Amino acid sequence: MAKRNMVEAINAGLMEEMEKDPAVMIIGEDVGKEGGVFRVTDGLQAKFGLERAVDTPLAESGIVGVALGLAINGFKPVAELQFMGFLPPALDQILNHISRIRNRSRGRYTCPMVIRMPYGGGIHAPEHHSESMESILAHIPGIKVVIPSTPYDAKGLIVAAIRDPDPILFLEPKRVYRAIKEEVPEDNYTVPIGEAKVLREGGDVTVICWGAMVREALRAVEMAAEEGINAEVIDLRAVSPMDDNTYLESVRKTARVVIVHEAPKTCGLGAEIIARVNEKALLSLEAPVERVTGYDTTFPLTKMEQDYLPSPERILRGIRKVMAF
Amino acid sequence: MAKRNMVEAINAGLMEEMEKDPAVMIIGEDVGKEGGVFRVTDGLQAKFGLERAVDTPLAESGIVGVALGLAINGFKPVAELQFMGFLPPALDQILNHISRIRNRSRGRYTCPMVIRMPYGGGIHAPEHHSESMESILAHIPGIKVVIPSTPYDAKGLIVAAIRDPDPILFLEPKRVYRAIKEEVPEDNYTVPIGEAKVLREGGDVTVICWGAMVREALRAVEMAAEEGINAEVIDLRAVSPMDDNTYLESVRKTARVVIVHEAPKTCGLGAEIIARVNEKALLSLEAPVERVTGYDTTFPLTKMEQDYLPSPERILRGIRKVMAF
Amino acid sequence: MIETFDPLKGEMLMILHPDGRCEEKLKPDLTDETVQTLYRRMVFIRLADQRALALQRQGRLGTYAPVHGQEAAQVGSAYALGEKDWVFPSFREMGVCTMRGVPLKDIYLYWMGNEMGQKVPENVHVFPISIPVGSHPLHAVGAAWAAKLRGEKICMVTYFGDGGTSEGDFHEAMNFAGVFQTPTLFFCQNNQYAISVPRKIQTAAKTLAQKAIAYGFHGVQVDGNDLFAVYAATKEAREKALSGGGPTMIEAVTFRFGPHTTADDPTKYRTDAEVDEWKPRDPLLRTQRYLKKKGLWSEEIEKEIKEEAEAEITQAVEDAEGFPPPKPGEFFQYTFAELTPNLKEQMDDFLAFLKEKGN
Amino acid sequence: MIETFDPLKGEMLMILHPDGRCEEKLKPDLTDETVQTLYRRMVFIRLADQRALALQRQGRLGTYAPVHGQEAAQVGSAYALGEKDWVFPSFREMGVCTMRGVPLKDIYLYWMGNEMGQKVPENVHVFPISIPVGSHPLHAVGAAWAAKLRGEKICMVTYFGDGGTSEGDFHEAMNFAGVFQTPTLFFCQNNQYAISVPRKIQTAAKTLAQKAIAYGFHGVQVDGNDLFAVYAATKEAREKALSGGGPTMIEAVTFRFGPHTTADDPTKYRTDAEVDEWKPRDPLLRTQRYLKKKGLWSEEIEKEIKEEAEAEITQAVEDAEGFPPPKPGEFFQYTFAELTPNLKEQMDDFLAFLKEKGN
Ligand SMILES: Cc1ncc(C[n+]2csc(CCOP(=O)(O)OP(=O)(O)O)c2C)c(N)n1
Ligand SMILES: Cc1ncc(C[n+]2csc(CCOP(=O)(O)OP(=O)(O)O)c2C)c(N)n1
Ligand SMILES: [Mg+2]
Ligand SMILES: [Mg+2]
Repeated sequence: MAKRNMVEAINAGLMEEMEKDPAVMIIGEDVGKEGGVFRVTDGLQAKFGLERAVDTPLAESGIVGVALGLAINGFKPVAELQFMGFLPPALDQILNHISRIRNRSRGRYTCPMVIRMPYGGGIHAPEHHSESMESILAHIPGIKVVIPSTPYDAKGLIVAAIRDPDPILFLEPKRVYRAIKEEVPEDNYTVPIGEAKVLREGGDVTVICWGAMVREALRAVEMAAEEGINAEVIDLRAVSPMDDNTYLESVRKTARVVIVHEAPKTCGLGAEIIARVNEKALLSLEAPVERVTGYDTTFPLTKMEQDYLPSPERILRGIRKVMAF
Repeated sequence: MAKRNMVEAINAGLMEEMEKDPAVMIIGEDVGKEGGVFRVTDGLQAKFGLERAVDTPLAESGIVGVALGLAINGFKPVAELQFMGFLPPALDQILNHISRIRNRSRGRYTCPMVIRMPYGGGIHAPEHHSESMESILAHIPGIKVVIPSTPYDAKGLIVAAIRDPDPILFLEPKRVYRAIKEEVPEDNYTVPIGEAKVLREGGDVTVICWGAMVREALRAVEMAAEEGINAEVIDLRAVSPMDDNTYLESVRKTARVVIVHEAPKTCGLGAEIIARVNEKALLSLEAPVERVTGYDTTFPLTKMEQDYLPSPERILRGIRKVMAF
Repeated sequence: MIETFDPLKGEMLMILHPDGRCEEKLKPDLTDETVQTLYRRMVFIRLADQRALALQRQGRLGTYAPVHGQEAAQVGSAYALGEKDWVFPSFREMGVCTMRGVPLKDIYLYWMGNEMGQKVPENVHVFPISIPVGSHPLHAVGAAWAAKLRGEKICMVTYFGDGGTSEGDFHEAMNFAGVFQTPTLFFCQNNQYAISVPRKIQTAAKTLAQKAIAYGFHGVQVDGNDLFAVYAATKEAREKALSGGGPTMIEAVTFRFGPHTTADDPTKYRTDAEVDEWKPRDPLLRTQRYLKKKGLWSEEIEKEIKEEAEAEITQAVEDAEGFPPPKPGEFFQYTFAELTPNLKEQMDDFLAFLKEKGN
Repeated sequence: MIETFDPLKGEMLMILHPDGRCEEKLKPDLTDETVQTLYRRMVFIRLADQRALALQRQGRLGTYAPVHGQEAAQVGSAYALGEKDWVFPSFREMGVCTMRGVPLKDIYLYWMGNEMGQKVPENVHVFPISIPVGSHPLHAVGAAWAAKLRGEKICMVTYFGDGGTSEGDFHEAMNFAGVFQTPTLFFCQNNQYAISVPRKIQTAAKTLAQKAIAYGFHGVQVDGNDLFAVYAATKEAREKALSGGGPTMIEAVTFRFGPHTTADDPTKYRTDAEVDEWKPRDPLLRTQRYLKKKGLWSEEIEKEIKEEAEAEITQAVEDAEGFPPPKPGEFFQYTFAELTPNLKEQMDDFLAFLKEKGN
């Protein structure tokens, strides 16, 4: 079994599904010859031809709107948006159409498609290249929102996403793209969409995270361990639908929760998790749930990027806070 | 003092500000000759001419993007989007530009402008005419989001919004447009942005609401009163920035909270309020906060609209639930 | 033919003149019998439209966007299509939709506020109505691309209005269609208004047809109240698409006689005189005159056509009104292929609430 | 002049030929002295560009989008503007921005990751860089509209690339400009690529200039490596705008010699041969040849120009690197005119965290 990074893992997943199913098709800006600016679609055009890995005009709404048309007529498009910062031009198609075709036609038409995009900060990028907007997507009925944090999950989840009968937004933590390598099976496998994963068991506090924040949380938790705090770490892996049971079970055990996300705090996904904890496990709580998140400002440029992003230190501080309450 | 409905009240506020300040300008689809499909801008073109109440091409991104250009160059545009369902095409301009101009230019350019739109359900409208997306907007740094629930507030808030130095999204509960009349002063006055209002005092439970849900909540609370439950009702009036103190104070008193909104439950604004209650008043709570909201589905057409919307009965049920906990 | 009428020169295809006279050289291959049938459909659509307005006034149907005045544009274009072609309508295409096999009952049902009205029969290739203006042409381009990739000889037609051409998505759709040479037909019904906004505020371009130049393919202006011109242009554009010639844009110049929707009051923004000016160009009148010249129209025939139509319409109303109301919680069922745990929980809570209420 | 070069006929304005020969009849009113000055600016821009690349490789500057090859398009157009005109750049306009008075120091500072680099001096009318492609022309239209409403005789120029023409917002901007006849100049640098995507995949239109036809105004293709043609077309378009003639689109046909950005590897998608083909059309070479013919260029002069430029550039680098780092929490300060209570709380918490960390 080869060690692969997340870019290679997603690439392998795409490759395998394209081999198995001639309906699977890649479209987006620079996804063809270039293989994507992060090389996630590298080699697909060379292998499957110009008609199955297609460079499009520079127009995000066009890309996903045309993908809808492909999806209702027998194809399984995997559309790439170059950065999540360029998702907003496509939001109308996603929110007003892609998510609603099944409902609007009472099941006569369906829209099985995947919209992939790198998201999140930490790579010293220009404006609009560091955004996290998963909570906006999680608020939209009719789409699923998947976020892998490891190469293994990334491959299994992209394969599952392609096979899913409904539209999936697939958010790739670009900071993780080449940062970790792990064993990724050559076989074709899936990771179920909507199942969180307990990455580390612990009885003192539950740390809920996803995407690039998983590594930061794990680091923080290691530091906490040195202070004698035994944290449980849960990687959501999908933020819509959310696997409530996994984290609620943990919360009932630990009674203390820290949620970590890069997105701005207000109306971020952390709020929804707190709301669900409140609804289903309030009496278990022994401290207010702590949110360690991005701030309610524009994501800053390089000089202040590290100030904005939740760091292991900031997460540790959150852990200490809920422990001390 | 004349009794006015909300349409008339906003119209009066626009009229007064246009009189006082030649930089104030109305743009949008059908806002000119027609006076808006809900007649909110009625008479403005007749009074101020073709250059100050301007019908535009049918393009939401264009409308708000051009408004940005007007705003940075000395005008104070009040742009209308015809329904909140047609906000998404404009989201890129709002999220990636309008909200960021001050930050991006470090204050060299600013973007004082208002984007008005009717929102919410209850008028038996076709698809895309009933949506509530305030939590998406509240998640965006750099814009303020104001929602009046009465004619009086509507006038005072639109005037305050026009004078505000920052971009404001002004959401008008269309179901309330002509449903209530109340005394609205002829004078020019403002209602401060970011101040909630306690509409009814009570010691048993806090009901937090905004927009069209205020009336539904007040009805529910009356029914609750018959059961001996004395509810406090808080109208947020702005969902960004939120007036935390007002509701937190109430929560500390009542220990029980029901939040009502039309938007889908998941990642709705209710979640954020719960998160803040959790952070700042957890120990005061004697029951999980209850959310009475729209469901996580597409807003249905007329036949099922009433099933979707929080009704006084559903809110009462929520109140009973938190009381019984 | 399309390429010979240059919109930049202000040329517009017209075959059947308002007085019923026909440019024989340009006349398409429609038998008089077919013209009779198409005329019947136009009358049917006009009456079904009127019925919808009446039902709306009686509170039996919600907001409705009438076709009145655009019957030739809709019937002529829809008739030119092949059985397997798909249609991507906006909200004003009752004419197109019924022509393509959507039961009138379903259309009424939809405007009565029941989503089931958009579950078209399996053999009908009409995509659900798109309310967001200008956004659905992209879907037609994608679906057409899919057909092309599979080598199917079909074409996808998208209908939109003059207002629709201003949206960014219209641009992106036209551009993608040009780049991927998809068999897409962009059928614009320029009915002179987008609600209250007149055509000239929509764009400074003299014609909408010339917008196709921006995307490297042909656009043509046709008299949209001329059944023959609409049919001929659509047919040619379709054949071009099927033979790999890529997309075409047709601007059908027409007029909306009625209100924008039942919620609209057109006297706010246009004069009676303006409406009167268009009356002689009424698409039904024109076809009637043509048929009359051929001895195929008379007051009696008209009466019979109308009676037949009214009967069909009445049946559709009955069927729509007799359609069972949605089952409690139906609106949860179509969000995903399967209910998520969260939705299941919400639905159960909703059903419990109904039960408590005693429903 | 603009109206005489019809993009539909494949006509492109060229005045200064690659070999330095000049179409005297079309030559704009630039003195040789001015041409010398503009040549100096082009050299300066090329060297400042190279410096940015070098700094990036040394880790002293972040991702950067080089101008290399587009100097004439940027210098010629920027020079044609009036002092009070505004510019709305995309991310590749270091040349335009420095021409319009943005200190090179600020540009470096920005790409070094400090937002302060976009706080341009009060007397400079350059809008902050727009990274989202195709979205900023709308801002130029709005600002131009404002100027028009106030009766100011100025014009607003927006710069974007070939890729930018595919976005919906480009369409909406062009359309609004046409409808409101705003004094806006749409300056498209068609450098043949949008990252890896070649111009022909961007649109099926033969020229980008012809896109203006869709909006009822003129578009013209100019040789973008020809300083004179760019200047002449921009000047004419500007004058037209100032005299109430509305918007114009200029397509400057040019070539990006370097990578898309410092993060890009162009060998992935284009051959050396293709790059070599464009080399003889280098905008600097061409102007140099012109000047040489006039006896105003020599190796010595070139050396002197370069030395002077390098000194200025070195100073800019020093100033940028010497610029004080942002104050802790600076990024909270510009979200609103005043901190909201929520932001104040977040900032205080952030500062407390720094303190705990011991910073
Ligand atoms: C994106 C969007 N914006 C606004 C509306 C509201 N609206 C409904 S129809 C209409 C005018 C449409 O005009 P046109 O495209 O000419 O079609 P017509 O109604 O004339 O058939 C408007 C503004 C909408 N449905 N979608
Ligand atoms: C809306 C949007 N989508 C995608 C990107 C990523 N991106 C940055 S530059 C670029 C290509 C731009 O090409 P073009 O408009 O021709 O300008 P050039 O880079 O050639 O100057 C892309 C796709 C972006 N910045 N904005
Ligand atoms: Mg119209
Ligand atoms: Mg380019």
